[in-house]
Parts: sequence; structure tokens; C-alpha cells
Amino acid sequence: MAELICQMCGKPNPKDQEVCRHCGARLTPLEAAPPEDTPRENAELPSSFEVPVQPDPGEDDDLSWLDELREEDSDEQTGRIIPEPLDDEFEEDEETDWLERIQRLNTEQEEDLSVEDQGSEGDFPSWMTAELGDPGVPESEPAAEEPSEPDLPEWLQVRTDELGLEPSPAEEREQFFGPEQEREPEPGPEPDAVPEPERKPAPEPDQPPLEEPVQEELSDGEERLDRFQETPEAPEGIQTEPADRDELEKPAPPLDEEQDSAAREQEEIPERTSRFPSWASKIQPGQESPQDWEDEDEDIPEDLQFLAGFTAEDEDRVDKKPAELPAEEPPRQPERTVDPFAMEEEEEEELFDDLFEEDLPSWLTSAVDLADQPAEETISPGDLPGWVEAMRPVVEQTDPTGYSDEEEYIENYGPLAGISNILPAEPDIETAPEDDKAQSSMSLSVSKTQRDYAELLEKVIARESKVRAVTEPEALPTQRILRWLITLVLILSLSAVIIFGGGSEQGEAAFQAERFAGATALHEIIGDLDQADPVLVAFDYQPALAGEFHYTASGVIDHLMSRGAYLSFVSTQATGPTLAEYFLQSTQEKHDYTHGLQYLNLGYLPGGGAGLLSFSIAPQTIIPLAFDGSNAWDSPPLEGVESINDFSLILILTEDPTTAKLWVEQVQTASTPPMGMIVSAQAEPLIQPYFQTTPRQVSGYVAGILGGYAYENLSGEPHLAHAAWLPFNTGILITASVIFIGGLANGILTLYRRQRGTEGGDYS
Amino acid sequence: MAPMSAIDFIGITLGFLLTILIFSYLLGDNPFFRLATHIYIGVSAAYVALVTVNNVLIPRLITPLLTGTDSERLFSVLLLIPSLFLFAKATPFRKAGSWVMAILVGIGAATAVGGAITGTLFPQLLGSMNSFRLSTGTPQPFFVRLINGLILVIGTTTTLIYFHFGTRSEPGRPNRRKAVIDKIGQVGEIFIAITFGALFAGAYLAALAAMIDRLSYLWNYLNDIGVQILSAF
Amino acid sequence: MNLKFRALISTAIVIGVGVIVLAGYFLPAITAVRFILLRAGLVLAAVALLVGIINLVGIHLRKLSSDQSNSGYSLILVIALTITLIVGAADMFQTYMFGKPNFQMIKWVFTYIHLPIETSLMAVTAVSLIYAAAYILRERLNVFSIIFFFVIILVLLTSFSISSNLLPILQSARNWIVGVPALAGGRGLLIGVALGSIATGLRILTGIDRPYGG
Amino acid sequence: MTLTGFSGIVVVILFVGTMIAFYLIKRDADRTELREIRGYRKLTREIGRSVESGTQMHLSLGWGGITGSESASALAGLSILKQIIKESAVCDYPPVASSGDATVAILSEDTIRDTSQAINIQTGHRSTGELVGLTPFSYAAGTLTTIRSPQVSANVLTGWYGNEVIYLTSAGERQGTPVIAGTADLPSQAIMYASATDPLIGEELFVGGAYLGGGKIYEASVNAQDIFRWIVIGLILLGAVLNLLGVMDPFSSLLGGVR
Repeated sequence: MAELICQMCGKPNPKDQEVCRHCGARLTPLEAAPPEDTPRENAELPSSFEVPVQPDPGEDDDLSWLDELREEDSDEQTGRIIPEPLDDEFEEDEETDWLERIQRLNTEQEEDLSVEDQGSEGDFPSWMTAELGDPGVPESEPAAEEPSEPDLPEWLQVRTDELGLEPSPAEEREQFFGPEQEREPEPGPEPDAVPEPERKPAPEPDQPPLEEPVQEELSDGEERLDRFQETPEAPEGIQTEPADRDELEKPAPPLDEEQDSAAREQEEIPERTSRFPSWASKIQPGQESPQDWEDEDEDIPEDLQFLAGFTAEDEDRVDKKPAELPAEEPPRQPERTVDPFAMEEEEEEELFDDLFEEDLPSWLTSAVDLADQPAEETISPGDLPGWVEAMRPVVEQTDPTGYSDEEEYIENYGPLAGISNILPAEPDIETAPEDDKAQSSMSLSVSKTQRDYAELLEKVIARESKVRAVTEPEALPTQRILRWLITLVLILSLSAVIIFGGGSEQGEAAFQAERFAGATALHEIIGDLDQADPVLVAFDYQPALAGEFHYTASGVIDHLMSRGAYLSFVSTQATGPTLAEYFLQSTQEKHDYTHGLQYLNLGYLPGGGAGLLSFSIAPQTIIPLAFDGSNAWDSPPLEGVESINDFSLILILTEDPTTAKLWVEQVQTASTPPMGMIVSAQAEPLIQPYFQTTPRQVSGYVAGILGGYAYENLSGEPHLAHAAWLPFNTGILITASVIFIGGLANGILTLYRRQRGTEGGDYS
Repeated sequence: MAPMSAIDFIGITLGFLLTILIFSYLLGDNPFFRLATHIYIGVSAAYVALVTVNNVLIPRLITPLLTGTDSERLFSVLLLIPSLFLFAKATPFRKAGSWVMAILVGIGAATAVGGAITGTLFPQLLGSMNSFRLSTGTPQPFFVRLINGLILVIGTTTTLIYFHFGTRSEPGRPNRRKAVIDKIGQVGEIFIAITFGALFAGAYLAALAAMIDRLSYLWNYLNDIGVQILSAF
Repeated sequence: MNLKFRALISTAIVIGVGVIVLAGYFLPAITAVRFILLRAGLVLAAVALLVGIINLVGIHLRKLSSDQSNSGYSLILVIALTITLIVGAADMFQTYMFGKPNFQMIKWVFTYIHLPIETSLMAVTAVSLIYAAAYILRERLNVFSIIFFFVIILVLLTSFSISSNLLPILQSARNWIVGVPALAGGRGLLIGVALGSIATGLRILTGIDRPYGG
Repeated sequence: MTLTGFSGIVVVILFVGTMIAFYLIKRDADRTELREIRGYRKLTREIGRSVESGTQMHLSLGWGGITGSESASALAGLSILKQIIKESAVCDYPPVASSGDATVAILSEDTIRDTSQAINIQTGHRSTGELVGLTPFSYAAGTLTTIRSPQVSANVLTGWYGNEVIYLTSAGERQGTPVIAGTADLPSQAIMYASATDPLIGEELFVGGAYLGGGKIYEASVNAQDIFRWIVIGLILLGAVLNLLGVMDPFSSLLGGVR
């Protein structure tokens, strides 16, 4: 026995049944004749047909809308119009469209949304209402002003099946019983359907199937629409409220012949009504920023709640390319770096959060963006130069598809408008026939949870192509003020002491034997030297430390020269030879040593440790000439020196513990002379062990200005170390207090921030 | 101060100006500092090149070619070939010089291993073993030397243990060392912090001495110029 | 020659030269060979320095031609380098041609340009070091940075000559800390660095690491 | 041959043998069993970030040469440079390397070009291995220009340094870019410990290859380091006990003077 499929719930019912056993909806249309005064358009489809969402079996409280629906149906049948209790947001629009009410019910049951998000129907942008066939505005109205091309360009008018919406019963039937041609015509009341446009012959195989698939679709679409019209028309009395009261009052312009034909044409080309899926209805126009969508989080089922949380600020950061990030942005965003190699939960959460931002498929968002773009931003059509205008042939009006009567293609749009036989400016979106089949088969009846998962999958795929800028790491803000404060305090105090303080003439400070044992030992060794004893002095410090070594070594070298020792300078640094000359010139002027007589500059000894080793074995072959090119080994300072063991003392000036270690390990053997060192204060902790071993690898050492000061105290000859004594001590005092206060303040600041639970320094 | 020649006076004035330009970095990065540093990079690069040519290339490559013995001349010729190939590194045909760089890398790697073993590992090992024979000038009582030696041995070994890299990896748990190694490592880290503190203070004292030297130079210059200007009137 | 074959030759050279130089450290018989190779390495390093300077000048000339934002400074660098080279060449020419070495001009450049800038750069580090010491408890607040912080203050205070009269305890604490725990940590660090150097060198000598582009 | 020479040879052979043994017995190639080092974790993250945001890594190799005793630091820096290039193979800009020694500058240029060529990414004509200065402070001044570049998102300092390293670490701090720093010289390690955002202490500088995905053999060399560490600790304790018991210089002949 043939069955009737209920329009509302899609379930089969026995043929003789009038009302659907499952959902109580009417199965057979009422045969009432349309009243004279209401133009056909009123019988037009309800402006927006909302596919009821299949309630999840588990959600009992969602079935209440069905009961309401049933009461309405019974009211309709009895013809009574029950003024609907209006919600405040619909105060100014009297509710007459049952579909609008369902939509409102839908939104109420989902969540108690904030008022501004509840876009009333009026909030739909004009293109949507025009698109959806504003119920209040009679269809014919658009004909008055040149078939009002909806603001939406043609390519945006998306076929319903693209939206993966629930297939209409005809499609379902088609799936089961195969396409219409093969089936014998369906018995059933012939609606006064709009005559089908004859089917166009299938295009030649080589000819690109330009418009064909579209045509076919259209015919399917038309069929569906016709059948649709069979379904219960807008129940009598349910007036779909005009989006805008003024439009209603606007007198409908008189229809003249031509407009009437255009209107009819308009009807033949079924509007590609875009029926929005239920989730799209929640996206009220004007609701772009993720911030608003975030409020929609409540709709997201519990198990996906953890994915919510993508804030507008991240949206900004994501949109902003690194180059656009202002270069000077010292306090940077908190560190939430996404590391593709090893993500922490916080970052994983952020990654999924992004998924909830783009609800809509990209084609719709671009449509919404286009609608929202202020007028001046839309690209104004370029005006063609005069000569091109003149060249364009005058062509009579062609139909929108661009085919003139002789089947010749004439371009409709763009600068080449009017020229025939060219590639169409607007490529049609080709969808192979099978796609439709696949599309339609995809539109199964899905529950809300399944729909959410589908959206999630869609977003994950859409997400892949999107380049996400990685957030900047948090860098502790540089304390510029602390730096300036330190500079000011240090330089002012040192300058004041240097200008007004003067040096310390006598050795006020008590001499600590234990601490300066190295200086004592070196003093004794130099004290034992005789006149003209050859001493090898290595200038192995960097020019940067010339200042410190002038203060530290001037006393020691002065003592050497006062003993009349002959000095030979060598250096394993390229700048060493010149430093040696500069040292003598600026600190030992009073001794009047002459190059070649009392001292000799052997110059640069390259090769580091290897050079030292070879110099210690065969000095004459390694350095045949002096630094100035003269013959070194015949001059008085090196008289009788064949190898390194012939020197009375080897004195090394260096700030680098490694250089000191090289001299000790490569040069020193059992038979080498005593080795003294003058080192920078930073090398003292590492040179001390060489002095403490027994036998001593370093016979004596002086470290830093204090060592030099102690040595000058021993020799009783105040020199540069004494001159620097007061500023040096002032500097130490100032530094110790600044570091102590600054360090304490920063420590307390960090502890305070730790109390407040914000990330401060590292607590590992 | 001895009468200053004109060239020296220009030099000292130039030094004064360059010191001021460098000190401007204390207020923040600025064009003056960059000007002075770029002059310095150019001058120092040329200076090092001149010293290297004067002290290495001429005496060890060119002079033996001209006046050296046969073996020295042979050695210099053998050195000249790779040197020319090395100049290919400054041209687009840089691949030609790769084998010469290989020689330098071979020498460098061997120096790293040999120098580390003979220059650091063995001496430091000996020093650590002899920790209990500390003699620092004044004879220390045995008890003090014992305690110091003990702390030296503990410090050295715990510092070494702090660097232990290997872990026992259990599935599903992040790589962590044994608890006992972690604990000992933390003791080692205390010794490391003390060592770095002492070295850092030493580095600062060297910088402070340089600061005093420069401020004295600026003051002496202003002083001398002032005296000379006053004496000129 | 493709990359693989050239890499093989380079690796063979590295291993050959390296093993000889390393053996020279332990076998006195090979020490002479080791010296020859070291002297060769010294000359080649000097030649590499000249190549490096050509690289340096090339980079800055490229910056000039591509007129990036800082190209003015590159011009100054190239001018300073050229003038100093000319002055130095004149000195050397004088030395080797007339046999009367004086190097006065290059010494003037070193004394009045190179030295003031380098010592001033060293002086400026004093402020940066104070800032770093005062800032460490903000960067990392843990037991070790606190110990580091107080050791700095102790060593500084005890370097203050006047304090040695007032607080002898501080002085002996300073001597002990620098002499024992600091030395112990230093030894541990040096031995660790030595082990790391051995591993790095042996990786190259066995061809595992090929920094010469193999 | 002296005893010390013999000990030296034993150390070298034992080290290489241990390295090969660990390489052979290591089961799972890609599972690294090494403790976490904060500097390298940050370095890996910075490599990812520079690839994502199209910025450049800056690696500075210090001013130590490779013929002197500081060669190990420079060679370790070159090894890290190679791993960084491999890790950031798909980046827009290959890393830029600056150094203060001509030989190391040439080697860094070769490393960048050949490693890029091996994993076929174009480095273009721009030479990215630069010699920036020939003395320590001129090297620091030259490197400041690279650190200031807005294109650079992170700085890695691995090589031989002196006091001038404070310029590089504080320039990174002013620029707000992280500084991962390690050296073999102790005084400059102390400065890095105070001023770098992620210091590599002591021998952590030499294990970069293993932490940056160098492969099994790198991890084997780190395990060999560990084995030798415990041998050294054993020798120290043994020597100290013998010393305490009055045996003077128990191992000095084995470890004594070199010549």
C-alpha cells in the first residue's frame, strides 16, 4: 500500500492518514481556494524555512516546541489567530510566522542568550532578507526597481544542497527510486506547478559543459520548490512580519507589462534561497568578533567545553603578522609560545580553542564580510578609457547566462562586456553531477552532537591551511632606570674622588701577610736579582685591561728596573708588543731604559701553547729578529741567553687563567727559572692553586690593584696603585651597596610576585 | 708633564673624544657609540693584519724562501701551495680550499684533545688528589688542613657529579636522573655558585680599575688643557 | 668532484693530521713532526686571517651597495681599515726597505685610537656587571643565585682595604671561600671542561663531526 | 715513551672505545636518555619559533681560534651550528653565524653552505658566516650590530669569550631576545651565569650535538664522558685517601709532567 511521507518528521504514514501519526503534522494540503485580495505572493513560501533540528533522544526538555507546534496547528485548523505573547525583543514586530517562532524557540532552549546577541529578524542585513524573500515585501516589489539584484553577487547564491541540509523528501525518494526519468510519474495531486523548463540537450562532449550542470540543478531545484509548494502553505492568517514596517506601508508600484514579464522570469529562475542550517541561524549578522561568539560557548556540549577559550586578543595576535608587531615593544605579551615539537597542555588547549572561532564555512564568512564592509571599501568598478568604450559593439539585452538567441556566448560582465565568443568572465562553479549525488547523500538526518563533531572536523581541516603566528615569549622588562641610576652614582662618586680626593701617600691599610703571601714571595725573588740579570717579561693581557695592569704592575716593574735587570719583552697576543712599549712610556719614564740597551722587545710569539713550547725549546729559531727588525740575540739584554732556562726570572702579565696555565704547563720544567705572575683580580682564584702546590709551580704572584698596592707597601715605593687606592675603595663601597640594595629590591619584588601567583623569575 | 708635540696633542684629544663617544653607551645605544665602535673595528682589524704579516708571514714564509736554507726553502714552498688554495676561500671557488681547512681542523682537534689531557685533566686531577697537602705560606694545623682537604675533595667530586648527563628512562615518565645523583648534584651546584661569585667579583674589580683609569685620563686631559689655556692668556 | 668524494678527502686529511699531532703530545719521538705541523698550522692560520679580513671587507662593501639602514657605519669601517693599512704598509716599507725600523705611525694609531676605545669599552662593562649582579635575583630566584649574590658582595667588601682593620673575620672568611670552596668548584668545572673538550676533539678525529663542511 | 704519555694514549683509546661500545649497545635510536638542560630546551623552542615566524637565529662562535688551547669551544660551537641548520631546515632565513677568528668564520660559512646543500635548502648568495672583528672587544662591537637586527629572534653564544661577553648578553636583554650562552673560559662563564637568560654551565657547552638531535653517536660520546667522570671521581677519592695515609704523590708519575 503506497505510503505518505510526512513533511515535518519525514516518517512514512499510511495513504489514507490525514495527520502524521508521529508528529501530528498535516499530510495532505487543505484544498481551500486562495482569497482574491491576497496576491499569489502571499501564498509564497514562508520566508525562511527552518529545518527543525532533530532533538537528541536524550534531550527530553527539547520536545516542548513540538507540543507548542501541535497547539498552533490546532489553532490554525480552527482559524483562530492567537496573538502570540511577544518577547520584548519582538515588541515592535507582531509575531505571525510560525517558522520564526520555531527559530525563536530554538534559540531560547539552547541558552539564555544576552539580548544584544538575539538578533531580531529585522537585524538580518538587507541582502539576507532580500535574499530570503522578505515575507512582508511582496515578491513583485523587486520588479519595480530593475530586478533588484540582491546585494549578494550571483556566485554567493549557494544552492541549498551545498549546505548539506536535510534532503527534501523528493531527493530522498530520488535516492531510493532513482532519478525521475526512470520512474513512472508519481501519482498524486498535480500542483498547478510552474511548467518545467524543457530540458536542454546534453552538451557535446568536447564543448565545455558550461552552464549545463547548473541547468540540471535548477530543474531539480525547481521540482523541489514546486513540490514544496504542495506542502501546507503559509497557514492562513500567519502573516510573516515585514522586516521593516516602512516597507510595508510603501505603496506597491503599479506593475507594467515589462516588469510583470521580468517578475515572471524572476519566478522561473528559482531564488537560490539559502536556507541557513540551524547553527547558522545562531550567527546573527553583525556578530563577527570571536568575543561575541565566545558567548555562544555555552551551546557547546560539555565534553567540548574545554576547547573554548580563544579570546579576541589572541585573534588580534594571530591576525597581526610578526613584521607588523611594533619593533620597540619592550613589555611583551605573556609567554604562551606554541612549540610544534613539545606542546604543553596550556598550548594544546589554546590550539583547540581556535577551532571554535570560525563557525562558518569560509564561503559564508567572506559573504558576511562583504556585506559588512563599509561602502567605500568595496572595489569601485574601473572606468574604461574612451577608446575601449568606443570599440564595444552595441548588443541587445542577453539573458543572464550570456547566451544570445543564436546560442553564441556574449560576455555580460567586466570590461569585455558585449564581446562575443570569449571565455566567460565569471567561471561557473562546475560541480560534477556525481558531486550532487554525493552532496545529497551526505545530507542525512544528523543529531545535534553529530553536527557539532562535523563542525569540529571542518574547522580542523580549515585550520591546516591557516598560518598561525607564534606568540612572542615573555622577556623580563629591562630596568632602564636601574641602569641609569648605577651609571650616575658610580661616575659621579669616582669623578669626585679623583678630582678632589687625591691618592693615598702612605700605606694606611694594615698589610695582611696571609692574603698577600704571593706578593711577598715575588718581592723576595725580585729582591734577590742582581744588576743586568736577564728577565723575560710576557705582556699577555688584552689592551682593554691596560688600565688595571698599569696600576697593578707598575710597582713590580719599577722594582725590577730599580734593581737594574735587563728586560726582554715577548707576547703571545698580537697587540702585546705595542702594549709593552706603551707601558714603559706611560709608567716607567723615570728609569730611562733604551731599546737595545737595557730592554728588548722580541715582539709577537704566535701559535699559543705550541708556540710557547717551541719557544721554550729553541727561542732563537722561533724569534730570530726583534719587534723592530733588529738582531735580537746579540744585544746586551740577551747576552749569554741560549735557551729559556738562561733567564733569571720569567714574569707573566695576563688576565686570562688559561694563558697562565699554558705558560706553566708548556714552559715550566724542573730546570726552568722561577716563574712570577701579575694577574688581573678575576684570575686570582684560579692562579692561587699553582702557588699553593708544593713545589710551587708559580713562585709568586700579584693579583689586582690591591695586590699591586700591597707590593708597593712592601717595596716602600708608592706608585700608581697608591694613586688609585682611594677611588678604587670608593668604587668598591658604592658598588657593593648598589648591588646589595638593587639585588634585595629585585629579590623582594620576585617574592612578592610569587605570592601573587604570577610567573616571575625561574624557580628551578 | 713634558712639553707635548703637536701630533701627541692631537692624539690625546682624539683619545679624549673617542672615550666620551664610548661612554655615551651608558645612556643607551646611540649613533655616536656605533660610530666609535666601527672606527675601532676597522683600525683593530688592520692592526692585527699588519702584526700578523710582519711577525708571521714575512719571517716564516717569505724570508725563508729568499734567504733560508734548503730545508727551510722546501718547507716554505710546501706551505705556499696550501696558502694559495686557502685564498680560494675568498672567491666563489671556495670548495678548492676545503682540504686546507681540514688540516687546520685536524690540528685544532688534536690540540683540543692533547691540551685537555696534558694541560688540564692530569694537572687538575693531581691537584685534587693532593688536596690534603695544602700549604699556604703559614703552616696550618693538621685539623684545619684535613677539613679544607675534605671540602676540596667533596667540592670537586660533587661539581663533577652535577654535570652527570645519563638518565634511566622509564616509559611514560620524563627523563630524570637517580634521586641520589640529583641531591649530590645540588651540593655541587652550591660550589659552582661560590666559584662563579668569586670570579664575577674579580671580573668586576678589573672593570672598575679600567673605569678609574679612563676617568683619570679624562680629568688629566681637562686639567692639562685648562692649564695650557690659562697659561696661554 | 661531488660533495661526498670531497668530504672523504677532507675527513682523511683531518684524521691523518690530527692523529700525528695528538701522538706528538704523548710520544716524544713524534714531537718534532708535531712541531712542523704546528708551525704549518700557524702560517695557514695567518693566511686564513688575511682571507677573513677580505671576508670582513666584502660583507661591509655588500652592505654599502645594498644600502641597508646601517650602511653609513660600514663606510666608516672600510675607510678606517684602509687608512690604517696604508699607514702600516708605509711603516713596514720603511723598515724593510731602509732597514730603519720605527713603526712610529702604527704605534700612534694604536696608542691614541685603538687603546682609548678598548679601555673605555672595558670601563663601560663595570656598569653592565653591576646591573647584572643586581638583576640576577629577578631573573632567577633560587638557592644558588642567592649564594652567588652574597659571595659577590663578600668578595667585594673584603677587597675594600679599609675594612680589613674593622672586620678581620670578613677577611678570613673571604680568604677561605676563595681558597677552598671556590677552588674546589673551579677544579670540578675545569675537569668537566677537559672531558668535554676530549669528547669534542675525538668526535672530529673519528670523522663523526665534520665542521669543515664534509 | 713517558708514563704520562702512556696514560694519555690509554685515555684516548679508552674514550674512543667507550664511545663505540655505547653506540653499539644503544637500543632505541631516537629515545635520548639524557637529563634535561634548560638552555637546550629553550634553544629547541627558539628554533621552532624562528621557523614559524620567519625570523633568523644568530649563533656567535666567540673569538677563540682553533689552533690554540681554546679550540674545543669553537669546534663545539660549529657542531651546534650544524644541528641548528638541520633542525631549522624549512626556515625562510638560515641562521647567521658571527665570529672573531678568521679560521672559525670560514668554517662556519662552510658548515652553513654544505649542511644546507646536504638537506637542499637555498642559502642564496648572502654569506651567513661573518667575521665581525679581530680583537675581543671589536668582535663584541661587531656582533652588537647582528644582535640589534629585528630579523634575529634568538642569540646563541658558544665559543671562547672574555669580559666583553657582557656586551652581548646585555644587548640581548635590551632587545628582549633570549640569550643561550656557554663557554669553556671560567671568568666569562661567571658573567654568563649572571647575565644570560639561559646559561650553559661548564661542560654543558660540549653536549649540544646530542641534545639537538645529532643522533646515537653523539649520545654515545656523552655517555663516554659520564663513564670517564666516574673514573676521575674514583681516582680523586683514591688519591686523597692514599695522600691521607701518607703516600706522597701516589699517581704523580702517571699524571706528572708531560716532558
